[in-house]
Amino acid sequence: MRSSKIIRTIVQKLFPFIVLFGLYLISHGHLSPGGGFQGGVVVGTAIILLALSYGIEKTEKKFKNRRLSMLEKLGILSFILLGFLGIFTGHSFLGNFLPLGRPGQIASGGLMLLFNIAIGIEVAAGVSIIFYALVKYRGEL
Amino acid sequence: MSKEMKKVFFIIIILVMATLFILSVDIEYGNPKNLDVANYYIDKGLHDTGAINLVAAIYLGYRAYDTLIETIVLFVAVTGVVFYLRGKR
Amino acid sequence: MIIHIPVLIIISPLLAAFLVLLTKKYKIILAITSLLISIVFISTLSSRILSGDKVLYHLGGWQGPLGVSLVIDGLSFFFSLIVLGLGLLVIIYSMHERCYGRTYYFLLLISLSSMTGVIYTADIFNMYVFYELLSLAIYLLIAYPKTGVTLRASFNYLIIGGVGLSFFLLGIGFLYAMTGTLEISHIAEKLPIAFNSSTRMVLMSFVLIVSGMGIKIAVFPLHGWLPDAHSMAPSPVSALLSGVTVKIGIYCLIRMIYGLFSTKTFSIIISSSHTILMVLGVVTLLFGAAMALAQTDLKRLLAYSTINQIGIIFIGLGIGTEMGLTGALFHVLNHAIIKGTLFFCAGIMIAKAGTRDVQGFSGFGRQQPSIAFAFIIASLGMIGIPPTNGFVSKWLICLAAVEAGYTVLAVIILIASAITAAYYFRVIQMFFSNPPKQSSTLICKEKQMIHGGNFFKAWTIYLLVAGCLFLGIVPVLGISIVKPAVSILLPHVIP
Amino acid sequence: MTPVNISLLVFMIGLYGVMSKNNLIKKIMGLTIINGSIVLFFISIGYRKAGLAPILEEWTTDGISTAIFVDPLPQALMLTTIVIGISVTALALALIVRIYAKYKTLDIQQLSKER
Repeated sequence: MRSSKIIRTIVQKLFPFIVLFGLYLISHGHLSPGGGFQGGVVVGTAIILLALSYGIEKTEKKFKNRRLSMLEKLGILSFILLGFLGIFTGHSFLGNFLPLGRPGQIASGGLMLLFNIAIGIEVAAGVSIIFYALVKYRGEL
Repeated sequence: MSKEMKKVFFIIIILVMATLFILSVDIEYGNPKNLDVANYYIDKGLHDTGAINLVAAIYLGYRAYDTLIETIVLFVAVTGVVFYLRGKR
Repeated sequence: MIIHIPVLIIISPLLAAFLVLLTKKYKIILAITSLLISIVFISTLSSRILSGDKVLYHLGGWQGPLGVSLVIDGLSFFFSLIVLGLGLLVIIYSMHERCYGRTYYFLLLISLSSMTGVIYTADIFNMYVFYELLSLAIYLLIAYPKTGVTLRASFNYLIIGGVGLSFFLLGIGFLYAMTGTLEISHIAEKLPIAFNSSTRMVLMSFVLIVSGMGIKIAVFPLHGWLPDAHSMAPSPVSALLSGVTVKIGIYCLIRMIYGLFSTKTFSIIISSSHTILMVLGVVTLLFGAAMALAQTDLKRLLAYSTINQIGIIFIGLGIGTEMGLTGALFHVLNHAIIKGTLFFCAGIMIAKAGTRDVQGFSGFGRQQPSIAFAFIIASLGMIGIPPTNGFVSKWLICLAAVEAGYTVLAVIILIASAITAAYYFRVIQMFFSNPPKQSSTLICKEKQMIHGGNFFKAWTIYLLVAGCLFLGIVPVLGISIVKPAVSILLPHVIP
Repeated sequence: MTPVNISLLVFMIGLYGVMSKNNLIKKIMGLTIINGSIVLFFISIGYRKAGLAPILEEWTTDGISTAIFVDPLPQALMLTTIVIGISVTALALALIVRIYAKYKTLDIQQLSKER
């Protein structure tokens, strides 16, 4: 199912900017409205937009389902690992051990930036995996 | 119990519960009663967690545990959807 | 490292759950070691907690109502022992089934760690998030065999459970609107002040929380989902569901009623809540017993008998005296052990006979005498015959009812036990009747599940039956574990 | 009619939808309406008159800001509730796809008549 040429060219041009906007939301989660979830969903919808315009098979080659689910597990395990790092460095579980930096800068949230990135990866991969599963289901029992 | 009877019965229950709920809520909309914890977050949020966005300071700094459990909820939902729609394997 | 134990008890099954998804061969070893680690961690704390001490842990280092903190006291220690103990046995029971893949162990570990999470958290909203995670894992575990009927049962449970948890969340919203904090101990301090200014709102939040939890515990009017959910699930999952997951709702109810609304100013709430609990208990008791009589499907019979036993626990909680509470909490432990054994035996019986119908188990006594014997002992426990532990807790609750002046309650419990005896003997006498013909109507998927090792299944059943008899013969051990939990609920009672 | 009362009314509408509709997908819509109304309820609890969004524009050296802010805690809780809501909805829709594939009907009455 390939949509018309107009949609394909627009999506092809817009795709990098949507992903860039999603990454901006993820990285500036602790400075401006946004965060891991919202940014992850924006990146996820960018992949879905690609799939809608270029058809599932083409997008499947670029964003393989197996790699996306590995990314998802990576995101969750890194979140739990960050929690354990809090214990190993003497704070309590999920405690912030990084310096807080100057407010307003990107590196100012301590652990928050890393949390946001882990959540962003997990949500982006999760949303696109759900879309793949729903689209590819051919109705067998 | 015919279909209309059931619908009327449900509507009555819903209206009774709605009036009970609305009568019981007596918050003065606009100035919440006790904001001591919220005021602490507003005053000390930047100092403790270094984040300007106080909402992010709360759900990633003070209550990061909720967010961890909640990403796991999303992960379980994704695994569930894939598990259901994977077909016979 | 020692001070981090409370969070490690919750996180170790969680971490193992994700590692199980990555590995192919080691899924069972990972699952069992993570649960053993948690059990070892709990037992290191047991000496402190049984002496009445409380273990606090602040996540992220934030004190008081700021961050989420975990508290392990007598009550949560007692419930988490049941959760992890039965969880370990469920994993051992389902070890040799080839059709249980990685997702099954992932979901089982997630549900066990979320149950421990609900029990240990001292923050209401965190309790809601963990309860939601538990429900999500249970929706998937119920429909694990993906047959049509399990999908329908899981969907019904999803809708009713979703509505129940929304009531609970709205109740949390009401409490936050009045008190401004989310920590249970802080809310309990601020609630009396809020009670004077806005009494209706406190009453409405109480009603919301109790009805939300009532749906999850499947009390009488709101129990529609339980018989389908518990009977359609695979046997180890329904053992976990009936034995433990229902008790999590009861734990939250106890925390809310005795934790939040326990101060003197709520005397009208406390007295009315006790009568509500008793009335609901009696209705659930009689309804569960009556419906169980009419069942032909073995697992639906066991599901209705769970509703029956929830009624007894509610009556014990409703009485509210020290004896009543001890009886109720001890019955929580006993019911978990007995129902676990019954569902484990049911799994083998169904796989052997190929049908779920009670008539299909004729002659099972001769085919597998040991499993039949275990089933008989467990049903004696459920009815409440002296050598077993069920008798001790039912006797305590009846005694408490008589002491508190509600002799009619004790009579009702005895009648219900008689009905329980009726529908269990219907199953038992099928064991010794000669099989009419070799009925091999193979209907459910559990048939080819049996080829795995019967050894582990049998040993989990023997272990549970041994626990059942041991607690019956030496009840003082069980009551000593329950004592610190009761002393928390009734602080003015000197343990 | 403050937003708090409106959110409780929307909660009731969602509850009515879940209780009385026979179509499975409409039941899920009712559940989503309930979830949305709870988000509105929590946000309207935290509202303060002339309160700004809880993002600090200017702050003194030790992080104290003079402006009046809306209560940030309910908003943080609602992030979690929204994600839980969509997870339950996603799971329910996957279930509906499977149930429809097997029974070819979405009416709860027919489904309960099936064996």
